[in-house]
Amino acid sequence: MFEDFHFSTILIATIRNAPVLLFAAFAGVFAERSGVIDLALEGKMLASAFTAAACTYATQNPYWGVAAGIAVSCLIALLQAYVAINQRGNQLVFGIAINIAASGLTFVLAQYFFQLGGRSPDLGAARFALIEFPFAESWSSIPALNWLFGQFLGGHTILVYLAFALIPVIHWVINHSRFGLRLRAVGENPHAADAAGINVAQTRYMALLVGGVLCSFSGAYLAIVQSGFFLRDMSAGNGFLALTALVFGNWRPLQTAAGCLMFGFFAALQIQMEGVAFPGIGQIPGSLIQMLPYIVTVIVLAGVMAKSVAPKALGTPFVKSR
Amino acid sequence: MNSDLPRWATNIALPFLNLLSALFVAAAVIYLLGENPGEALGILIKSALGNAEGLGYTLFYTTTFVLTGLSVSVAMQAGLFNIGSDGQMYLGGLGLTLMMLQFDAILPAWLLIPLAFIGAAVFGAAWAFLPGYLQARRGSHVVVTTIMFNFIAASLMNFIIITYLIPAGEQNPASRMFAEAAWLPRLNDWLPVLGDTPLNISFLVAIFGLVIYGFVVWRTRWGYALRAAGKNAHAAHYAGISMASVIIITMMASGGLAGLAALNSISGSTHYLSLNFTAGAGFVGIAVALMGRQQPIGIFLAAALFGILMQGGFDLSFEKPNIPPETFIFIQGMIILFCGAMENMYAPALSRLLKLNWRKNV
Amino acid sequence: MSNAVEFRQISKRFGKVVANDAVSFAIANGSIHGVIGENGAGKSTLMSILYGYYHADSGDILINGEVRTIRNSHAAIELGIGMVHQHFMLVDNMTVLDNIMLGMEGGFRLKQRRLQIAKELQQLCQDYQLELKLDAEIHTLSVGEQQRVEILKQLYRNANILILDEPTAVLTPQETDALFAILKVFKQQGKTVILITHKLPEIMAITDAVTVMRAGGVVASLETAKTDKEELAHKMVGRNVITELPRQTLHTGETILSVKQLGLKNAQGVSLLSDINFDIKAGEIVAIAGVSGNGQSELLEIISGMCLDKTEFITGTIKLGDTDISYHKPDPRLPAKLRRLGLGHVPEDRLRDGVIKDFSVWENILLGQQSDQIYLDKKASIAACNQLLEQFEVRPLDSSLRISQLSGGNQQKVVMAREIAAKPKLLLVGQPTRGVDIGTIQRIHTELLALRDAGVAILLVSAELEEIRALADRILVMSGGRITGELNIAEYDTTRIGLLMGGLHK
Amino acid sequence: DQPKYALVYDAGGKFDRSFNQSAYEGAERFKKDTGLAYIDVQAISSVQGEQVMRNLARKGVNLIAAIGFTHAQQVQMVAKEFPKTKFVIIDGSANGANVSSILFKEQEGSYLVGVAAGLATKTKKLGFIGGIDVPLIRAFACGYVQGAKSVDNKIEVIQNIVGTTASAWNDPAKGSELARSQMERGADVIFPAAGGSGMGALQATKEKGKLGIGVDSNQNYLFPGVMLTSMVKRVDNAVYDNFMQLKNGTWKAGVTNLGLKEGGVDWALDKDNRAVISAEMEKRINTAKQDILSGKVKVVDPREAGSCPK
Ligand SMILES: Nc1ncnc2c1ncn2[C@@H]1O[C@H](COP(=O)(O)OP(=O)(O)OP(=O)(O)O)[C@@H](O)[C@H]1O
Ligand SMILES: Nc1ncnc2c1ncn2[C@@H]1O[C@H](COP(=O)(O)OP(=O)(O)OP(=O)(O)O)[C@@H](O)[C@H]1O
Ligand SMILES: [Mg+2]
Ligand SMILES: [Mg+2]
Repeated sequence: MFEDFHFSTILIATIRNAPVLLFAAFAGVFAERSGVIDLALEGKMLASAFTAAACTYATQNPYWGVAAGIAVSCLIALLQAYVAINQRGNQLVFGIAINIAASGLTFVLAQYFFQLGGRSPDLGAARFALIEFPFAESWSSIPALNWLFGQFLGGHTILVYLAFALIPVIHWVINHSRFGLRLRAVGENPHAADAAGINVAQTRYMALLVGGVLCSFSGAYLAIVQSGFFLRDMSAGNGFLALTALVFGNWRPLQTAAGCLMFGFFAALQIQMEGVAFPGIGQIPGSLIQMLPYIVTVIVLAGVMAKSVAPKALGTPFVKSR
Repeated sequence: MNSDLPRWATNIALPFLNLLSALFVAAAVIYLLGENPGEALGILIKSALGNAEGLGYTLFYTTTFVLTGLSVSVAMQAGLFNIGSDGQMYLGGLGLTLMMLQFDAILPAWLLIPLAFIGAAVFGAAWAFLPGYLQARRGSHVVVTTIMFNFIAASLMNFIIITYLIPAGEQNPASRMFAEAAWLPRLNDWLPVLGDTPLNISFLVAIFGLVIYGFVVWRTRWGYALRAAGKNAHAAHYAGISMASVIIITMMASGGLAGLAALNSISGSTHYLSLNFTAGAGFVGIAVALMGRQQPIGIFLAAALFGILMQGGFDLSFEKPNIPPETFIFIQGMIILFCGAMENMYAPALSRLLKLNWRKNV
Repeated sequence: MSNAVEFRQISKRFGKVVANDAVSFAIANGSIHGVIGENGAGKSTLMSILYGYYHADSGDILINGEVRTIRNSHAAIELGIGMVHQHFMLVDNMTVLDNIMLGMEGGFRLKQRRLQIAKELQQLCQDYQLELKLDAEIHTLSVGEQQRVEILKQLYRNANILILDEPTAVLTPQETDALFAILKVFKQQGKTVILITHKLPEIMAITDAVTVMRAGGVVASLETAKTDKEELAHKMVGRNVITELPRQTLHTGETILSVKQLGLKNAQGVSLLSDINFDIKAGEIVAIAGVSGNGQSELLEIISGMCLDKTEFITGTIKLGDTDISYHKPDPRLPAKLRRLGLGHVPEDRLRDGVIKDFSVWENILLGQQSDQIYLDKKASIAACNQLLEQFEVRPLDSSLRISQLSGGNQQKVVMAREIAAKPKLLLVGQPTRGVDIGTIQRIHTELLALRDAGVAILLVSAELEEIRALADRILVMSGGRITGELNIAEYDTTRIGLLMGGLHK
Repeated sequence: DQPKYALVYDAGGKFDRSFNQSAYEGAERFKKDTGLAYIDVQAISSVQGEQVMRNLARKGVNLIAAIGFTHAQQVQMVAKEFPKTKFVIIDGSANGANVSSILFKEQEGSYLVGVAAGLATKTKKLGFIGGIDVPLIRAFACGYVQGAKSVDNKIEVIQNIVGTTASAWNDPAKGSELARSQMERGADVIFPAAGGSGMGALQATKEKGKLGIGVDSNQNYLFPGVMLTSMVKRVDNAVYDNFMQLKNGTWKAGVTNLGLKEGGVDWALDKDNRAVISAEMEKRINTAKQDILSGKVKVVDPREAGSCPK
């Protein structure tokens, strides 16, 4: 049975799968630690995926695509901030509304511009280059090192490295920077933060904007790196999975990242479980194997990580009064 | 919030203004697509409400959304955000299908229909039990577990339908069709003007459900316990209300209601179980519950709004090929945004306007 | 002496409610200035305006003689104004240090600042004799310690004008003394203190001047030395207040509550309660005195059946009348069962446990009694509720209001009314008058005494020795989870109780 | 006057680059050849499908072609109500004197591309990616495996499905990931039958310089030079023929199974994959085709056999 699994492949796939979730989950960390529930990750991801693909196609330059994705995702984040902070609207409703609207509008626009059934044209060569280690060649004679530098660590696009580089950065920003301190205070007890002279609204706006930027990378990664085109509804539930990782990780950056990697890992493992004969069970049907990451999540949430604690002010609009 | 506004303003004027804003955005998109928004709206309204058959379809969709909306609302009353109604509805469909496949040849209609009810409700409730149990006993976030259970339901149903339910030699991943005895009576049996619409007695079930819901939640001790647990867990504890059992029972009730939604789609319309038959109705239920503020009348109106969009939008895209059906998904989103998340946008302006008027009169 | 703060014709409305009505008075530099008034008189609102939290509809605020607009709390802080709010403004899951540096970080990176600020804070702690662990998270601290954090925060911010809104409501006498000692040092350094309180002895003890507010306006501004408690009380409520309520002679009946060898350990095996033995007879009030955090809350929690998470660590027996109500495994429905056996419970934390803020008053009257019938008859419930509200003089008398629209004092009256209306045999009462004004306190005390005379056994837990003195027939003093002494009301002696509270057996 | 025609697509919609689009192209060709117009509409759910077919029948449309198996039961129901209207169900079967059911022998076309893949592979490992685990997709997979094994019994086919919900057809990232995983495990020819997700898979094979196989319509043009071939399923012909037969008065009800012999399925060879298919390969694929046509080789259909031979 074990010879059926290629663990090196699983590890590489984990790295490749993770950025979509990492970026979105980090966006969630910022929004939710500041006290705003972000159910709109899915919608922002989809909107930026479309924009990134469309602009990359139009300019034949992926960087412009990413920039346009950031712009759109941030516009949605601004609207979200306006609704959550100024309007004191229901944040859950906003998220659901944006997800639905993005799913519809991206299709309509894609169809309007490209007439390809909600698809964008292929981006062809206008994609990110794979980054190879300059010294990788010299190791290529040693298989283990060749694998390590050529496939495991090297040979990914810039967004992959960015996603992983962000893990410590975001941990530091949340826990060891002024912005992070204020963010946490605002999400935990906005009245206390306000009394300490902190502008609650401004802090939340900032948090959502940072989240907007991060989430747009997720969409860009889906469209430009992973697929090479936009397709309707291509976010395929990844925004919700990212939220799950966030709850799983207790709203902390490092644990959340671990959650994302876990999802990536099980997704990769699941791919290889199809067609493998397990001793005593035999082959498990493909449709049942699809459950694996979700069942693992439920088990982990129920067993190891019972009682995750959300930021206290999460979801409640801030009104100045006791 | 806007307690200085009269009731008619908060209950009628504001929602109306919000709906208007959403329609305005929709009109802009339709205009950009090269069609006349006014004409489009006319077609939409006419086909959804303007004739008996259209109305029948609108109410048919409304029925499903009322039931999933109730499912989400019940859970919300207890402070639980059940995102899993879709999966619970899916499983409810399995429950009633298994019952029907087993008995539709041997039992008469008056037994089959209650059996379908029980099958749908029990399976829906059972699928919601585990997330409820895990929340109550292990503190696992019900939001996350129900999302997971939706995915798990999809896999499980895929497996069951493909492996056990497809009749030999068939292409369509669906069960066989039930015998006619297992079909829910359609309302056009009594109201022939409805034409060939699948509107069936589950519409009455949904209306009855709304009434029961309103009564149980606001006028019985269970409803009291439910709301108390949802608003303040400490006080519920102080009052001797078992949070754990409230959570588990509420989730099961929620799942049962979602399961019943399958009744309308399957027993009332298609008469067979097919892959992904819920078509996201459980998620529309979330929007319905939120927009309807978990109040019976609100749930009905919100469900009807989505029913109108579903029916009218479909006809509109049929008549105007420039407007793809997905446009209405976008419009749905806009309506939820304006009527649900930005519901108070016009409150300050309206109250200023009213005050101005009032001063003039004085 | 110049004025640190002067209010000129400050008015503020919330909708139809006039919270402040042309308030004018001045606070001298370097003084401790008391502000008193009934619940809802407008004290907190006025201070919130001074702290930039609300904006006055009209009127001016002068700081050190200059008219200033205080747009937000940030502006207030810049002007040297600090405020310790009625409800502490601390972030529960952050450390003391982080809470204090919040808003004063001085740069994007926290690490070095943290070290630097910690040093400065240690110095301040020494100067003011404050004892605090800077790396402790707030939720692990007692209320008194949390208040010290608030004060340290203001000290660190170099506040020259310090506002304290009901700072002693949740403090023990010792903690209050410690606080006042700090305030005196403050004053010596030429800083100004504004102190809001409902406790007249405190006003007399520490303030230089006092302003009395009623119904949004100023009734009088007086020099403390030239007035007395009676005059202040009279001005506050607009009538004479009897400070000593008459008490009938004690007639005890059979034993209602009997607690034997009660003990409780936490999951780590640390003893929270041990060796608790006492009886309460029908018709007597037994009070438990003690610095909060010495096991009183746990005791109430166990007797009321609300202990859920550590039941396996409970030992001993409790009897209510003849029924053994000891429990060693969790039963979430126990509180309701005990109620049926004749137990009433006014919880210590009424906002958390006693009421559901989003429910109407009549629905809150059903809390705990909800399981008596299947169908909730709204009309009948409202009628019954209105009767109770009338009896307990709850204002406003409208049972369909959300209870959060009532002031804390009135909420407390609702809870009290509910528990008394159930005709209990045993009433557990935790901190019944915390943050409640004099008029209401009197009302609540009168009701408790009437209940006692009607033959109800009452267990009172209070941090107010004055309250215990006014109500109790017997006093049990708790310290470190044990009963360290018992005395009759005839033997009442503040010093002795204080020593027992400190855990010193004699 | 002239008969009226209509097409009802399923949830994929008319530009899905797959069988809906193929049907659309057939209808367009008919329109071009005859100058006759047709109505087309997309039904997202089976309830809508029923509603729209009934509306079309009432409007006096003479031939309604429903694309995709999800419409099967609805066609049967509506056909009974409108005995004068003719119905075509593609990819599914329905009973009725006025219903023509068109089924394809996907396994036969897949067998041929399996042979091509078996000849092209150097690693003796192939990949197959299905959208959802349904009988139709199993037929694709089964034919592919049989074809490959006919070249060399030692060839291994790694199989994956994308998912279990409707989004499984629209998840190119997952499709791409599956293809990568298969390639990392040694597969060098990949055959995705997964709608939009398959596009992601083909993209990934192109990036890695491996070979992909198109599905449903001739997709060789997508990535010329790295597309081995396509398994074409002539839905366009089926639609075109049915429309034509009605026009000429030769339309007949009944079940039609379109296999290699009927020109319903085939493999594609054109300028875009000419360079990849050597003459030797071409000859062997065509031999396989002849063997099927002559009945020498019988390709097992798992939908009939109940399972796929190991
Ligand atoms: N946020 C608010 N919204 C509406 N009205 C308010 C608000 N805050 C205060 N009020 C009104 O202002 C009045 C004064 O309230 P305030 O809190 O200043 O009283 P207080 O003197 O501090 O009372 P307490 O002794 O209970 O603390 C109240 O009676 C109330 O009617
Ligand atoms: N949101 C609100 N809307 C209307 N009135 C309010 C609101 N919040 C508070 N009030 C009013 O404020 C008054 C006092 O409220 P406040 O919050 O000061 O009470 P509190 O300080 O908790 O009371 P206490 O001093 O008795 O503990 C009440 O009479 C209540 O009617
Ligand atoms: Mg106050
Ligand atoms: Mg107060």
